[in-house]
Amino acid sequence: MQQSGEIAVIKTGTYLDILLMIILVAATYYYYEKTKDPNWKPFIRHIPALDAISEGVGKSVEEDKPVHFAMGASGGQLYSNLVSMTLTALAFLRHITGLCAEYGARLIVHMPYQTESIPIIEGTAREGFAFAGKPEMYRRDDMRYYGRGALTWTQGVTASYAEEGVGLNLSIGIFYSDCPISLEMAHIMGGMNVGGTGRWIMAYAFAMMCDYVFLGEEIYAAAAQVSEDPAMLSGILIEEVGKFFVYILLIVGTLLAAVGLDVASLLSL
Amino acid sequence: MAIFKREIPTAVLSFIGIVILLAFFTTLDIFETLKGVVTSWIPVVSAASVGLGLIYMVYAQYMNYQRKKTLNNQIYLVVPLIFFVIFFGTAIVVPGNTASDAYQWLYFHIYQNVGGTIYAVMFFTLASSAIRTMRLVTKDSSGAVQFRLEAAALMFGGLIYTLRQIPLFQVYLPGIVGFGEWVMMVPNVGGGRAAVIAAALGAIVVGIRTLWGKERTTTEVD
Amino acid sequence: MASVIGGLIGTLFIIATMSMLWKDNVFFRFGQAAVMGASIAHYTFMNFQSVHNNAIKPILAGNVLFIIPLILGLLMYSRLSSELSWLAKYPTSVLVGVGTGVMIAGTLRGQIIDQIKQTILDAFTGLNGILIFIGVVTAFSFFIFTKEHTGALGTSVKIGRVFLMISLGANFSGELVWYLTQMIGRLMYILNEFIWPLLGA
Amino acid sequence: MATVRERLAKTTRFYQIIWALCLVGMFIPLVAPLGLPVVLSEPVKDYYNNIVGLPEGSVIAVSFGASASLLDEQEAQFLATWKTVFQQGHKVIFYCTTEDSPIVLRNELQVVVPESYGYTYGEDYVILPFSPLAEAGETAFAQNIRSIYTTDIQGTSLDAIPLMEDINDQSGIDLLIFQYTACTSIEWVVRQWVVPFNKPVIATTLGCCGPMAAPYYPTQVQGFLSGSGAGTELEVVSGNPGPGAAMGDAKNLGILPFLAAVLWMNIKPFIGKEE
Repeated sequence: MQQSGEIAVIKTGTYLDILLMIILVAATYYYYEKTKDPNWKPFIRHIPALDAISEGVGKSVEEDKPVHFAMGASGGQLYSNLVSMTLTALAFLRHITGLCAEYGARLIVHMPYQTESIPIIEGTAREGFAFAGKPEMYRRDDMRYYGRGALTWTQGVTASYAEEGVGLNLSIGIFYSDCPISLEMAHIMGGMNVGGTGRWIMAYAFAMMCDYVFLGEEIYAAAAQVSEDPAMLSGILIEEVGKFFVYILLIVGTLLAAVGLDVASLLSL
Repeated sequence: MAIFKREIPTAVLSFIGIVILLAFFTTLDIFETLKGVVTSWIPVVSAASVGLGLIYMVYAQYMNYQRKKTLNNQIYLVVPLIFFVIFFGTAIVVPGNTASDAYQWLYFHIYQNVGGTIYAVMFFTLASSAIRTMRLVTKDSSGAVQFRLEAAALMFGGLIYTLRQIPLFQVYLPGIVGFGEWVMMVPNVGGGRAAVIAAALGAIVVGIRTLWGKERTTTEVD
Repeated sequence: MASVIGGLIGTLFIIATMSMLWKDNVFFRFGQAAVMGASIAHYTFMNFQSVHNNAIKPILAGNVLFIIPLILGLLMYSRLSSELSWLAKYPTSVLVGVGTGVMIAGTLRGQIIDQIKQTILDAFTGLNGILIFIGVVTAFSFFIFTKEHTGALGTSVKIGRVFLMISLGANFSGELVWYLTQMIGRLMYILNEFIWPLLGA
Repeated sequence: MATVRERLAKTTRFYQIIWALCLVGMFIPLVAPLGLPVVLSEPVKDYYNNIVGLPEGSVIAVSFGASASLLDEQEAQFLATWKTVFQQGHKVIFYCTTEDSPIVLRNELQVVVPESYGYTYGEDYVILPFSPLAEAGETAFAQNIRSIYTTDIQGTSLDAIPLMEDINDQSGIDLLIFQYTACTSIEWVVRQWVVPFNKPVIATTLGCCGPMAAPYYPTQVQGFLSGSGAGTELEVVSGNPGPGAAMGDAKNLGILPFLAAVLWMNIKPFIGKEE
């Protein structure tokens, strides 16, 4: 792979990737240093769907129906490029276990079909209840598994809605063509839908079927807000640095292209 | 002991992640080789864990049945096991395994069929949600009519591209193919691309946090 | 005759699955439970076969290194014991480590820089390109979290949301027509595997 | 409380009537076909031209990630593709990336039998078994096939298969046909095959995934089939009729009740009807 006459340790065509990576890592370092100050609290705009979660848990208790948490039929991806969404969904799982413990609502978790993710999901739910001081509320039989594939998952979730009723249905994670059934069925059965996915291609289903929706990247920001974990909160600020970079690249690139520079090859560096 | 429960797994995670990044960004063969070895492990780790699903399913159904001895719960306890035995038994016993005619018959008429039907059901659930959402105006309690811009945009994108895909309109509604493609390639790309870039940034930040060892989900759960 | 019976069973399963749209009922539950068992059987078998091909065989052939992923896979089962459950962190760490590495490396180029590049190049291809450019810039502003959406930012967000909604609508219709095809496929199954053979027999 | 529930029941009933009408609409053309003409699109033509443009005896790798449940959407694509490939005499390496793939492939190859085109297993085509590849696996496959697959689907060692003798990695492959059902998977192949190795790639996928593939066409992905409509088009352009034609007809009437309902809901507020 080495070019003759130069010592190329870095692959050509990845310079810009590395630049962006360095910017983000530097921003991470900078903000992690800031989080050491206990009084540091960044401003983050209000995300309306967040309030709806506790409202929904309250509604579930009132109606004496369980809270459902779904992270997608294939929401347990640990080694694909969607792994961040799995981890974000787990942050919400932790949050909802806390709320359920506080309000005394029963929580049913519909686990995704990737068996390799079962340990981490189960662990998160158990820790969530334990952290809220009610470890006895964790029940392994409410951690539902429906076999491989989206088809049995949607059926299983629907059957569970029909059997046990739906108060709040919180759906956050990696969703493919499974959410059009699970969300609409929860709606038809009188449940309140709150949710979102980072997969833009399926976001339409959430926008159309949810009472409150997290649009696209909002799930990451919302996860940070609910976690109150300084590392996650600073994550939003790190993203904003990335967004600044994106805007700079867009503007500078357009200006350079306007004066006739070969931006295509510049951006292929 | 605690170090084996927390620090070492986190270090393993970060080490592997960084090696893979270096394999992508540098020309050093050592990282490429390491990446090759680890990535070839992944299918095995993932496949070996498949038995967990069976255990969880049976356990949940059994506990449900113990709690409430209804007909539905009886079905859930017995029927999956029967069909598990039928399918697994056929796959193991009949020569040719899953390629045998007997297994193909089961697979085609039952499994594939129900799978296909589930997707078919989604046509109906999507249709009803669209009927509910795609309304240009709503009346509030006082009877005043309100125009909903965002619903209109949703409806615009949705209906034009639907018509574009239906043969009837392709033939009898001139220009719909071009218009549909325009919606797909211009406004859809504009909005979709922004969402993709934003979600990508979000994903990378979670990724960096994970490699840094600060992602609570991967460090604290045990 | 065998094909008619197969068609009949298949048809019954289709009806049982669809009956949920009318009302929750015991046939739906039966169909669901059956497929749940069948799917676990199918995937368990396929994955055992895959472990056999990708790990056991190489090990027997002398490639001892594959013992590591096999052990890691088995460690997943430690989750079932409350004392040993922490052992499952090791395989999970390996999976997440690989996933995160691959994700970051691929996302930087494919989903950020290439997308920006394409947007800039589009901007000089005429009116449509400019529209895409405006769409990207305004819709992207919706995802700014550290400022309230008021003033100039608010206007940009409003325009951006229209682009986002059109995109959602377009995605919706792509799926709607696909699912329509699925329903037609099932109807064709009922006709070809059950009704026509029945009438012909 | 009761009013909310009653209203919910009433709207559900309304939905159910629309659903039933759609179902009837789909059913009629299946019994009495309409026979409308087919409009061809560019990605399909390019898909076809990429296959027939290869010199005879080229090696095509098929990353086959099919889902049995989604076969309705894709069967026409598969059948027409295999027919086209076999007619050209290309050598084919099928590798299965989903659990369903081996079974689906076996079924499809019973309809389009390679042997009837003069093919011999092991020399002209080979099927590699299921392995959950995902993106990391695609990377590994492109780098070293034997790190992922040591045997073929029948358990024969790859080294004992004549076709695989000189093929170790992407360099032995002239064209990749990427079959997938999760829309974003198109990025895997772009990142792992096109960007590092500049390999020609064409794709087959679901209708809903077309929009995600479109941005990569025609520079990175040279042609693609999305959905049953594209399958029908390939049947027409390659001259190999298949199951796609009947589907087109049924779509026409099936969608009409839905469109009518959307229209009705938008007219309703103006003619004084209550919500």
